[in-house]
Amino acid sequence: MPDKDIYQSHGINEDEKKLLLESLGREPTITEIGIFSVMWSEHCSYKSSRYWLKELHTSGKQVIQGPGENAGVVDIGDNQAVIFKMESHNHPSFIEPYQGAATGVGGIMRDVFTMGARPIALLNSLRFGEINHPKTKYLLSGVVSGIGGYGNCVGIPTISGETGFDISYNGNNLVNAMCVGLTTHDKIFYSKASGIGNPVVYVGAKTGRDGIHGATMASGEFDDESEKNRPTVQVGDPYAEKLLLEACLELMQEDAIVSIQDMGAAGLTSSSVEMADKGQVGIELNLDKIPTRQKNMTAYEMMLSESQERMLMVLTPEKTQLAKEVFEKWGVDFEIVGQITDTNNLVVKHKNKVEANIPITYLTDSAPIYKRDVSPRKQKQKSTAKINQNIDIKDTILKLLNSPNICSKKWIWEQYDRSIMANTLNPAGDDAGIVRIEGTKKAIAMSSDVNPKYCTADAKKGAKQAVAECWRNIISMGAEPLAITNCLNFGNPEKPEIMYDFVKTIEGITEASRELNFPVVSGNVSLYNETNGKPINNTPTIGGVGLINDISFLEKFGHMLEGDQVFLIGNKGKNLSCSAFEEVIMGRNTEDPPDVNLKTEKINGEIVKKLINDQLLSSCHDISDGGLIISICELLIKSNIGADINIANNGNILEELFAENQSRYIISVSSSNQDKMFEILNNASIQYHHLGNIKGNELKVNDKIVISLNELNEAFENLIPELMAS
Amino acid sequence: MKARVFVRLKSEVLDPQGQAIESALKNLNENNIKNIRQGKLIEMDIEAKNVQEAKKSIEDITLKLLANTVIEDYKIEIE
Amino acid sequence: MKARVFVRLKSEVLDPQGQAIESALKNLNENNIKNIRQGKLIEMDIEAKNVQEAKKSIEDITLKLLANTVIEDYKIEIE
Amino acid sequence: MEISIIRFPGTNCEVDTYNAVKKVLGITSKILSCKDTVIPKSDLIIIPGGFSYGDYLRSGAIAAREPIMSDLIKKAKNGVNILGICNGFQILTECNLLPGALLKNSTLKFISKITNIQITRNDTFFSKDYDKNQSVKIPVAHHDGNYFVDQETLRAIEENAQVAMRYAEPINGSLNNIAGLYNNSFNILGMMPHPERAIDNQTGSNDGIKLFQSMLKSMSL
Ligand SMILES: Nc1ncnc2c1ncn2[C@@H]1O[C@H](COP(=O)(O)OP(=O)(O)O)[C@@H](O)[C@H]1O
Ligand SMILES: [Mg+2]
Repeated sequence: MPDKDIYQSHGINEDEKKLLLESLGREPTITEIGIFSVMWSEHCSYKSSRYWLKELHTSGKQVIQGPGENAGVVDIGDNQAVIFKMESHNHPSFIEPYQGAATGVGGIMRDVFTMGARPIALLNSLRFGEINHPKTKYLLSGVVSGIGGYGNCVGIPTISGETGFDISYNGNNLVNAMCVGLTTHDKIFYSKASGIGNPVVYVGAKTGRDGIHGATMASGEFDDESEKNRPTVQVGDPYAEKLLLEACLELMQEDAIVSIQDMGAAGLTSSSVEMADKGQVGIELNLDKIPTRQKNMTAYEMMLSESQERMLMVLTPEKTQLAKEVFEKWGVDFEIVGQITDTNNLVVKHKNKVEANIPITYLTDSAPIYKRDVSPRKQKQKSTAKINQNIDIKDTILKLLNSPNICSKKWIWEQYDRSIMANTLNPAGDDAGIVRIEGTKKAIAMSSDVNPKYCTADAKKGAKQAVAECWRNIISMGAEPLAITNCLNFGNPEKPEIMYDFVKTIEGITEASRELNFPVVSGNVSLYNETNGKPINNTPTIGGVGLINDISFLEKFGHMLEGDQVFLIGNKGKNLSCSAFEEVIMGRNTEDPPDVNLKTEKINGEIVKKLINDQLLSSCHDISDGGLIISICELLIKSNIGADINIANNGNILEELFAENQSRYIISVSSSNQDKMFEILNNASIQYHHLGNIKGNELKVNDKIVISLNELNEAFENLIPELMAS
Repeated sequence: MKARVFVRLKSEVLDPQGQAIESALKNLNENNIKNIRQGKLIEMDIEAKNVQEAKKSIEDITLKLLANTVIEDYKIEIE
Repeated sequence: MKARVFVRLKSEVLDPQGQAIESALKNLNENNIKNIRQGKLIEMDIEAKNVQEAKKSIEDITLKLLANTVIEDYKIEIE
Repeated sequence: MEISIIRFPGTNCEVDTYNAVKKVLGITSKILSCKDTVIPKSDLIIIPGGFSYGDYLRSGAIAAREPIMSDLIKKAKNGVNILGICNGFQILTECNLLPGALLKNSTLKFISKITNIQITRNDTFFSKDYDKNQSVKIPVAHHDGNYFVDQETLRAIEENAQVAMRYAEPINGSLNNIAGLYNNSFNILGMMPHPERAIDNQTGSNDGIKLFQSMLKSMSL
């Protein structure tokens, strides 16, 4: 019989233990304790966040499936749909960067193809500690090659992402991976099980003792030796994933699958429980049939294993033989391991013994939910450092371009296969990645964004800004923003200040996504990102997807051209608080990030999108980190051309150049298109300002500040390669 | 002195490479070979006063650089 | 029987992995270690009547699959 | 015109290659499984890119020992034209249809980018439509593209003008910047760049079209 400590070592607290015993009305078996512990864990039950996540804005006429399934589904017309989600793999990537990141990519891909979509693009959002921290180089290099190693091998292009550095991640880096897939409306697969007596089928890699978190005492059979050998980080096998992907998609062409669910966290347990729960049925598993990698695995181990590249399906009996043939053809294990029952219980049998028999609602509906205490953080002391108005502007621009959060991430994205599938339309480095849809004029634009500095200074403003920036990045490529996914990375939710920020974050996301008609269709929460009591910056990553209906405009869009006129869409910059300028140049962080006026955001964005789609613009880039001048520099570097920029002398030039006010874009337009553009801008009565024109091979600001393209390039490109070569 | 470090995945960790080799050998009708595991062999020259010292040095760099003991074991041999 | 095959790049083939380790060691101020080469260690169980036979078998599969002799040398050890 | 594309488990460019052949040449090719033992009569056999068998052990090594390969080798000796792209190139060296080997990139990193490639000659089955020494843009995406061969063979390859294409600048440590290579009877081409991803300016370049057109022209002769 399990002893007292066993609950504790399974992360089940006293109240939860009482609830467990009361529900069950008897002593649980060790396997049952394991099952409860994972189903009631933060990871599976979202016990700290579920109460608040309900608040999110999740509807819209484009939404086919919102949160609650493996991934969100959005209509893109012509009977087609995109399926996407983002997920974190933070902790594993910290202790084994290559495998942790690789399996993160593998996991999110399965979430997408389990719903019937062929993955068409991958994105990733990464945060590391300070760039000079001794571990950063090792983590960055391992994580990036892990992400590439997995995605490249399966053959899905990695087309966009973001990478940031900050001291708060020194002991806790973040790896958020996003996958976008494509399918048709009639080929969307859900996890809801049905059909009493239908076979439950296991496909994919064999089960090993991977990631079983229970303590040693969980099973008498563990000794020190086996403990030592038990992997806490899984090794990914992208080759196995590729075969699993092809086999699943092939079977999905037949009417064989009733329901399907990938085995993610808590593997067999959560997949079987979720399928049965959604269908309000029971499920019975016979563990003797589970393909295993190691000998003598116990029921406890099999139920809790987190081995990768596995799926669980409910099939129609008539098509089971056919399904077997498909999987065998692809060389993928296929085993009938159980059946759907009418008991509403999860029943687990192993070696003629019932190892678990639990009413499924105990594991799902009755799982604990916490409405944890919230209280706002004490405002940090305002920094009193004064801005030196006589600062050297050229030097400032170069320093910003050469700073970790703004500099080029080429060293990273050159390791990701971008051109495979032959549909990626833009080179890396744009605001959003674009993938064309074979056989149509359509394309999907994708971006992932968050500014953790803003989100930590003011959780609600920061969250609004993250949604808005993602929206803006999609607009900047001329696409119609459709919907978002998210990954909410926070510290310990039992701390009221963190929970407060979490709640404010949800408010911010909700407000912005409602106003911008950019609903949340999937997401993920990662809590307890702390080391020695020091939490990470709040990092609610937003991943967005947009639709381009006709890609023709792209042919003449994307570069600033000789003779173009440059304009700012939006207000002049006013506020340096929380900006990159403050951080990089002044070494201070204040607590007042720019607010987003969602009305302005929407109007500006829609007009910019119209200008692009009417083929009036040569280029467009939103203004974010570093402000207006950095945005111009990025476009000049990309276009390999210079510009003559004039900033009116009556304003505050530092604010105009470096402030990060929101809802703004830099655009360039040929002289012949100018009048048409003015007409549209004036009709919409939105703010815009002429800034200068494109020419030569240097950036000139107010004739006084002159920076050659070479200098811009070197500042922008060299930081990470130099770090990695050192 | 010459030294070699063997770095291998822990016995319970999935070894996709070993698996792939094993099934390739099956296809080549080699059925008497089993449990293939692929690891790394790192060879080097080391200057040290004695074997003891060399071993210590190498253990040091193995933990720092060559092996991640979350998933790997290692063994050091000095000639 | 247990067998291991060491597969290493021939000495005339550049070994960037070994070099990378070496320069990482320099950064850690480990200057007494040199000439690092990284190779593969392939371990397996083999059924055979005797060491002779095992060796032959393994040499066979090494030439067939485990090593590419255009770039690699190999060595077989049987316990 | 019969074109066969061989798929191994882990191959991931067979569809892109199939689509390119279809779009550029209007030919519907056959995708074969490597478990087949015979390749149907073909004017051209393509081994596309990917990670056959996960590229475990060595890239291309396990694929090179598949049943279908003996027929491929036979056909190669009989003069059937064979194009190996990326992993296909690696497989062709592993089964000794092409000399040398493809080592890990000297950078030890995967490289994905559009590269400048120089096409050395325009008088082969694969290159008729290019200009001599034409410079083209074609994407590469590989981890093991660092061509190596012993000095003596290298000299022979160069003397025999078997180098099909070179990188304009070093990217991966390849000897003599070799990006693509013919066998000594010029019916086999192995290349690291991906021509099937360069058939459309929308995706960055259409410089790969001429490779496909050259092959069609040669087949029609
Ligand atoms: N980890 C990454 N993976 C892929 N692309 C990345 C990654 N990090 C940055 N990028 C790319 O670098 C460019 C600049 O990133 P970022 O500054 O975050 O763009 P933005 O400010 O437009 O959101 C983008 O094209 C982005 O896709
Ligand atoms: Mg942007």
